[in-house]
Amino acid sequence: MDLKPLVEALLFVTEEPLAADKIAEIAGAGTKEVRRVISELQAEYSQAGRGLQVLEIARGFQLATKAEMAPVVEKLFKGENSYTLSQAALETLAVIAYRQPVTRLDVEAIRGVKVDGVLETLQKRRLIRTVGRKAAPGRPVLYGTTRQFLKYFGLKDLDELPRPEQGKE
Amino acid sequence: MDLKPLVEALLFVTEEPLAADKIAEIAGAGTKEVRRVISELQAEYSQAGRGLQVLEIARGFQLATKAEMAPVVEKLFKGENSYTLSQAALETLAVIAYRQPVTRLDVEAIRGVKVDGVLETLQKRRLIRTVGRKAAPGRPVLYGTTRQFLKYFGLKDLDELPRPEQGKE
Amino acid sequence: MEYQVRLPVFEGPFALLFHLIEKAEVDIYDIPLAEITAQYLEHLQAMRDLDLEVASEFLVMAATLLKLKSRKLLPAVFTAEAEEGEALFSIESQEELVQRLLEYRYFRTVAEELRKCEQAQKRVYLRRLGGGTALVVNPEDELSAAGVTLPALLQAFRRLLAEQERQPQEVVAEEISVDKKMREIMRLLGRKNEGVDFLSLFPGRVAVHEIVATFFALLELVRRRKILLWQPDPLGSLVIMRRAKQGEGSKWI
Repeated sequence: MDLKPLVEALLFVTEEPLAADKIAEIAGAGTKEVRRVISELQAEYSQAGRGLQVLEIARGFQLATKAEMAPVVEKLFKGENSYTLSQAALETLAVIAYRQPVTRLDVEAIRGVKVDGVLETLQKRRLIRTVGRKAAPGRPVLYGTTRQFLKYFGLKDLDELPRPEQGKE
Repeated sequence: MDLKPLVEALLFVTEEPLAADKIAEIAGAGTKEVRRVISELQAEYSQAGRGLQVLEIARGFQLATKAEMAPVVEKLFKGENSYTLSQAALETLAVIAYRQPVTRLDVEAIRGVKVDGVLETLQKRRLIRTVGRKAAPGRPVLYGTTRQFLKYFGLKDLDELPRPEQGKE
Repeated sequence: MEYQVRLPVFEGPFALLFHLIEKAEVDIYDIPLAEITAQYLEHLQAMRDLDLEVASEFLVMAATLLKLKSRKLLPAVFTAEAEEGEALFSIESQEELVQRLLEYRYFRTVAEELRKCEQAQKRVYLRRLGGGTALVVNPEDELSAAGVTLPALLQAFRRLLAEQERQPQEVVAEEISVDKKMREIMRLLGRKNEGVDFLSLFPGRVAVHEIVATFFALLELVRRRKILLWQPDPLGSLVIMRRAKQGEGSKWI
């Protein structure tokens, strides 16, 4: 079968962004060819009359609505699906994103406040996860960001988050 | 803004089939115009190079993959969609769909077997629901089909139920 | 010597009866009751021989068949007799039996049609929305859908950091206050209609913490739809603008 409709169908149904080589594996085609087809689809969807786009995100591809459609899409959902991060959550997330893996105490040292509740919320939202335990007394849990974090901020991968090489303590 | 991309975006994001008048309301357009745009989209998607289709189902519209894509999409989901109804469930459902509203005893008389367990399963799967009580001794519960039933069988509405020419008493 | 006996499984007594009628190739309106009854009982016996549980419905039907058969032989004696309540079905005549069989057959045919619909629909997939907030689905997505410009924002940010790195700096572990940064940005934008250059938010020497706070403040303002990020040239610098009222402006992002 023709590759393009297959790729289109996969980009549509997938819950998570799909990497080109994963698509290639599923569709039984070459990664290079898949990339070519994705570019074609991107070009087609980018035309003015279309409401969707092929988004490259979190190291993969996925169909999404175009940003211009947001006001109308919002009306459909009337905010039921949406949430914004609280200030505390955002700040905590910033620390974890830039310092991962970190313990709760590390975060609290930087923010100067307790973060138990916030960590729980962020975990529920699947923006952070436990990534292991620190080799230190009490073996405290280490936190890091998730794939969902990348999706939430529209990042392809963590490298896209500016990582200051110095300035770390 | 142009109506077509908006309709396309809505048909994409919606979890439930969207009725044309609901789309019209959200997009701030006339229902007639929305219907015209949907027809256009249907024609465009029906072309050979496309992997998606505009499905008319359960009194609404929704984007979906084309049936020909199933073998590849299945690979992504690893056969998650493989659940099928048992013969007992299907026959029970047939009686309820064509005779609704019906009581449990009505169904049992037609099928010649007890159906308590099957009714429970069908209710759990949201394919049937209680729609009231019969004005008869014991006020037995009446059953009918749900919107999920239409979606499960890919039907536009109950009028679309297959009607065999012969065999009716 | 062992025999592997396989008995077909029937959904219910009507299904079994149907099978027997079809096998005998007789007209449903003219069932040879004695013959079919005998075969029906044989089947039940076979089930018992195989230690299969014979559901009560099958026994009720057996009784019904025997009753109808005997009525045929002795019509005058039995016609008026009231039957003990048979919960599932009470069939009083062969005509009635035929009607019930036809009705059952109708629903079995219909069930087959539904099976076809089911199979066809199984091949059609809808979009999976996972459990969480699907990025592309909700209003928040404007930010992610703005992914087109966000990488640009990040790139600019990275350049800025590279700049910072060339200059030694002392890190003060002060609390990041995104809130404060957001207020600062809005205050700055308040006075300017034409927008503010992205880089101007990051003056010469600031701690990484502050840059991070500014960065997240920008993200949050975009999310709250307070500001717009606009990149006039593909590789040029970003301009931050106070967001116009609903409707306008989304063309930028």
